[in-house]
Amino acid sequence: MALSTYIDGINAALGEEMRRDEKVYIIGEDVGVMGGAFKATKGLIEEFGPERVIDSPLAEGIIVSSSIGAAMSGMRPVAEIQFVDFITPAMDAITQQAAKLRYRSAGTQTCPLTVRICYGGGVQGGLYHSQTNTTWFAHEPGLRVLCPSTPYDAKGMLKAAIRDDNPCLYFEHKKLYRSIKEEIPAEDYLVDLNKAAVRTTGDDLTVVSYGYTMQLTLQAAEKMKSEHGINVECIDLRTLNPIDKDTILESVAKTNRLVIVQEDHRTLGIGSEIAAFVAEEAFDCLDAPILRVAAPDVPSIPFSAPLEKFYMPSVEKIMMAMERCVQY
Amino acid sequence: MALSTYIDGINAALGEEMRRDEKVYIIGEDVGVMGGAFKATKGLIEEFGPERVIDSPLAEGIIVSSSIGAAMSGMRPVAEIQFVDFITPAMDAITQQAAKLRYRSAGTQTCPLTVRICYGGGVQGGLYHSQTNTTWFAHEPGLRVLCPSTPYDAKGMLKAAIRDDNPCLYFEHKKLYRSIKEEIPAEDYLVDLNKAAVRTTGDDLTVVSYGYTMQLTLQAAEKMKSEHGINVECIDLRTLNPIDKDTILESVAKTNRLVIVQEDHRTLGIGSEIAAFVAEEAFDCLDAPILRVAAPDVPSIPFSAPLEKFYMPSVEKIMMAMERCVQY
Amino acid sequence: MATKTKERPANAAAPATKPQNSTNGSTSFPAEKLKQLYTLMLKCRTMEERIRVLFKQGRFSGNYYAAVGQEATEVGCCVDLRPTDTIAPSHRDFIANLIKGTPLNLMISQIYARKTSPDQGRSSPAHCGYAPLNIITPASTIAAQLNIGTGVALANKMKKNDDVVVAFSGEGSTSLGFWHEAVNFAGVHQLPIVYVIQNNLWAESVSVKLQTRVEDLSVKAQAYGIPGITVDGNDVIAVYRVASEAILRARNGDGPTVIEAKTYRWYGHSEIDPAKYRNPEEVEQWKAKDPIPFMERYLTKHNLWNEDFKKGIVDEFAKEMDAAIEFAEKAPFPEPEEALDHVYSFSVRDRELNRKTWLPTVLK
Amino acid sequence: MATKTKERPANAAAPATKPQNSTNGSTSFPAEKLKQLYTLMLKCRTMEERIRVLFKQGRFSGNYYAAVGQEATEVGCCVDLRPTDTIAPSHRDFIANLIKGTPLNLMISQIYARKTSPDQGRSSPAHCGYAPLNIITPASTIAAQLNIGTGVALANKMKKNDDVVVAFSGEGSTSLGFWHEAVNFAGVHQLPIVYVIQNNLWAESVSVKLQTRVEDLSVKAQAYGIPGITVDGNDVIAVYRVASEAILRARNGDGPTVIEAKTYRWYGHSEIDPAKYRNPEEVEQWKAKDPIPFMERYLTKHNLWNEDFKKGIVDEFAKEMDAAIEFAEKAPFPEPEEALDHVYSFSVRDRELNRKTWLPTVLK
Ligand SMILES: Cc1ncc(C[n+]2csc(CCOP(=O)(O)OP(=O)(O)O)c2C)c(N)n1
Ligand SMILES: Cc1ncc(C[n+]2csc(CCOP(=O)(O)OP(=O)(O)O)c2C)c(N)n1
Ligand SMILES: [Mg+2]
Ligand SMILES: [Mg+2]
Repeated sequence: MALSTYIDGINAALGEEMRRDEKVYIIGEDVGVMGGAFKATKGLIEEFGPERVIDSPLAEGIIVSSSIGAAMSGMRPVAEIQFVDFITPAMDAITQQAAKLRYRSAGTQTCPLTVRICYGGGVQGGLYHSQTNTTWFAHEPGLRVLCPSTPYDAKGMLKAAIRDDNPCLYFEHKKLYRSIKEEIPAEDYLVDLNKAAVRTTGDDLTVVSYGYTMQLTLQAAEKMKSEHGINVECIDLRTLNPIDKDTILESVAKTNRLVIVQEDHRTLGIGSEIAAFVAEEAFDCLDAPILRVAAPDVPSIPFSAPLEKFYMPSVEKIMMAMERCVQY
Repeated sequence: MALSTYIDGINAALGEEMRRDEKVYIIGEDVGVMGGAFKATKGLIEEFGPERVIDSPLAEGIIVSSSIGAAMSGMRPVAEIQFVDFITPAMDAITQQAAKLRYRSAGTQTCPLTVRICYGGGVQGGLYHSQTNTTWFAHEPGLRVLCPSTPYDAKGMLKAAIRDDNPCLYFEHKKLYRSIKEEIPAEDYLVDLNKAAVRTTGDDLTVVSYGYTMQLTLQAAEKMKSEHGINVECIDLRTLNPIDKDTILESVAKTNRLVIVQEDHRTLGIGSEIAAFVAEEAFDCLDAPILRVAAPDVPSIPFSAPLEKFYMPSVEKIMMAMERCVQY
Repeated sequence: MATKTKERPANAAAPATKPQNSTNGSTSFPAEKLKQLYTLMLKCRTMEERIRVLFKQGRFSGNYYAAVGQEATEVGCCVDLRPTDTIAPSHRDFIANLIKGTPLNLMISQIYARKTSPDQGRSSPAHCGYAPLNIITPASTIAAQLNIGTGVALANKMKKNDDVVVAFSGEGSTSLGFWHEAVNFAGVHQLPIVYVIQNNLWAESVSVKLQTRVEDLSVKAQAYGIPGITVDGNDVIAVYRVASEAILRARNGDGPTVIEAKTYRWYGHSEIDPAKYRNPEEVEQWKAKDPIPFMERYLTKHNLWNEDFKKGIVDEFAKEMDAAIEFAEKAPFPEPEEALDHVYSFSVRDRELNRKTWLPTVLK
Repeated sequence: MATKTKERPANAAAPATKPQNSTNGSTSFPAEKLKQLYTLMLKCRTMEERIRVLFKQGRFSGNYYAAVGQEATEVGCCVDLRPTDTIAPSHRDFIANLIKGTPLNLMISQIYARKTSPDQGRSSPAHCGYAPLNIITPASTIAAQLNIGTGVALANKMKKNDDVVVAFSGEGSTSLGFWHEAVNFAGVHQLPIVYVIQNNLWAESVSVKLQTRVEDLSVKAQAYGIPGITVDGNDVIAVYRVASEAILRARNGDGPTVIEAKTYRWYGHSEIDPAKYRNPEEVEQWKAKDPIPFMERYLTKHNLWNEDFKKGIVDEFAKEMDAAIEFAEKAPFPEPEEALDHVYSFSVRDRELNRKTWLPTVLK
């Protein structure tokens, strides 16, 4: 066991899977000689050569659509989208082709590809290097939308995605890449892509989050316990599509209170769906309104420091919501 | 007053606004010599010529992005997307440019354009001529997302959109084009784009819908009254972004019960947001779970008749939900 | 560089002035191949005219996009493909299935949206694929099939096999960004793929003059440094020769080719389009260039054709069509709940049908 | 047709062998114009080198994308633009603002993300627009500015004025579908726009060889039936002549032009990129082709330059920079709640701040 960062986990997963299966290859902008904008593919072109680590032209559409065709033909592509802010040229490839190929061919044609997508704010990336945009894809049946919050999951979920027979969009938060370290097994392991994870157990309140805000949520829960003696059950969604409803419903049945924390702005973020199915399927369990900690409904994260700080969720904002929900 | 169809309303709105303001022009595929795939622009190229009714190349991206630039320069473009299933090439133009231009330029650059978009199923259009896809845009602050359900609104909302200073996506359901007729004023009138409409008042239950399913909802409400003596308050959302929350919250405060009807599949359809803010802002008013009548979570509407019927919402399905909600 | 490859007269001037046709170019083909080309065109024509009648009779719902008039291009490009080669078709290429060998019963089941169709009734009638023969089930998104096909070509190259991809599109499709990203990528990586532009002058109601300012669309290949050639799309021998050269180049690892086949769509964009926007004279001129009589005259010159030969083909194929139509009309529709299948590699029926709470979609 | 316009040696062969530079082409320009071209390049260089120092000193956050080495292209294309002409810039074109006349205080405020910047601190430092001079505030989406610029050109044509648009992109941008849809549309409608490709050989870490198979990117104009020309992007006089011809053509209603300017990005893609992927010799070769000394030699030949002349320009502009930096550093940041402004034509502050229920975003 070695102490690893989130990006170490990604890099290890890619190397291990490429060694295990020669059908696995990487394609994206700057993934080769530069080893990726964030160095997620560092060292891979040296080991596997430019045939399996392809520095693509500047065209997200063909990065993903060529991967669909290759996956259809038995390859296991891992495409990289440098920033989710620039995924729009691949919108047709992802939502109309990858998500629908299996369905439209009655299962006779499939595309088991993985798309690694860097998302998230809080690093002064500004309007076009901070976006989330998960809703566009969490809304599309046929796609798996994954979002690990720990180095352990970063490795185990990426390996599982590469071996999964469905098109997987794997969202990685740029602020998580090097901010947390944990011991993760050097050997082969997979994470079940169908299951959310209960990170802390508690009876007073259920809080659901994912990705970067999961870490903020855990810090807030910690403080709620030490400062107010409130026990929060923290659920890490891990998979945004299809959602593991049962884990959330069981927890709410126990705590009767739900807060959802998302970095995305409020309207139609993943929190909307979670609130909706809980209000539909567990209404009787609820003792308080379902609160959402979210960014304000503005077009993107503005650059200037005070504006970004105002926009982003924080431990304080999350604690406010937790308090308000338990006090209700 | 003349008896008009929904598409008559659209055609009239376009003609009137082009006569009123020479800066208004139309661009899209087949909008000129053919008068549009559904004849929404019939007769306009004859009256206004090919300079103001532009048969564009087969490229949704430039249809919308050129309209953004033209709108920035003072024109009032009305772009047409033949089927929302094919809007993906314009994803960047709509979500990254139109939605964010005002914000990123601190209001110094704006693009008051209107995009007419044909959506919806139930006419055996199959996987790629039946989609809804409103969520991609209802999730984007900076955009107005409009969806009229009557001939009166079709005309009044389109005219208002063309004069509005924000980028407006105007969704028109292909099944509404000729299926309903109503008397609408021949003269100039506008519909307030910020307000939902209460179509029927009632104390037992609030039902929110929009577009084609609004008509099904009204039929269901009618039957609930005649067959079960249940009074349903039917709210026509009309604008999916930004949502008129107050009208919905006030109604739920009165009826204490809410059903949402959408043609879109369940996960992260507009119903998710409505359920979420009601469960957050009107929790104490609720006497029953918030139910959503929606399509199943599958990638699109399959073509074969029995499959499509299974997929689509219907008066029967809506009545089942209404009964269940009031009986709860 | 584009200009240096001898295969491409498609510099801005050449193809316009000197389009490839069967009278130029030396290659001559065996009699059996010539007959095969003719026979396939005739079957395609017979099938589509029959399908059009079935539609007018209201015997199937939805819509259909006939390639009548364009058979020479489809046949010339697909006749020699191997089962392991891939075809990336669009809405206009239903007949490519017949040429490559998709069983007729399955094709007509597609028209009838029955459980027995290759996609079990999910796609609309003209959007037919067939996995066993590597024909991609198309989306309706124009040009998108080119990009998926390009990925298949990338896989072929990576697997170091010599399979190729033939990707069809219309001239209208060349205006889309998809087209550009696909061909550019194939150029950079010298992929084994042939992009066939069927320039039938119209994209629904929009003239090619409003799609692009160039006369010959094969010129576009120059933007990607690959060979481009314009060919008479109603001359099956010319198309066959040009396509064979391009396919051979692809098999040999010498990269992609853009072929523009100048042809014409006889009928409306679809069966519900009266095509009033076209000049009737234009239609008549092109019908006079019908690829089938054109080939009959050529075969006759070489004593390879007579009325009986034709009658034999038509009569036999008509019987096959009758049988396939009967098969399809008797075949069952899919069960309603099948709408919930093939969403993921795992079933979602339980998830969708056995919710803890009330669910309208269980209703039949 | 492309090939018929004399302005474009850019058929596949020509420009490679004979790129446009100040030694060919007859036109000679007035001394004042030559001095102006030089002066502007020098100011751009001085400004960007100063900004790079400020970044290294940590005096502003975010990032910066220097066009150092590419000044000849930006100056040659923008120097004569009218206030009513539009520039569609990308991340690399901050200096286009200086050339067109955006007040320096506002530009440096942009670098510092202050309330006094043209966008009040919303966009990142290098993404600068200025409405009064019709400089579009760019998104980061590569090539998207070309498409919006194309729409501005369409509006100019509709309004029957003779304003033009200059749209900048790098060579990497030409791989995107956006690029294709924009230039094709401008070709069909003969819009008053000039697409300037700054081919600096690299797109972040990706070599132009991996973007396209063509040598000279102006060849791509042939796909759209419009003039394309490749020019030495480090020769300000050559760029000025070629750009002036293209701009004049646009003003006269004779349609769009694609200009490829072959140039080089001296530093990393951004200030945080060490650019280890490049061969140091390549960098040195290109620094030897620095457009500024190149122009100094030319001016000297015509007795238009000496050290004092240069020193005068540098010293005066350095003072302007000092003042602008002081202005920006003293300028206020926007108030946190301003993040809620300019979402729609109406305010959403009430909606976001005065919810009926608890709202975390009110928290500072
Ligand atoms: C992206 C997209 N936009 C619009 C459409 C609607 N549409 C279907 S076919 C067609 C015309 C296609 O023209 P062309 O590429 O020339 O092919 P042809 O029909 O002539 O064979 C259009 C506009 C679509 N299917 N996809
Ligand atoms: C659509 C999109 N994809 C990726 C990026 C990330 N990115 C920013 S600049 C750049 C390279 C641009 O290269 P080029 O067009 O040659 O311009 P240059 O930086 O050389 O001036 C990339 C990949 C982006 N901004 N937009
Ligand atoms: Mg066509
Ligand atoms: Mg570059």
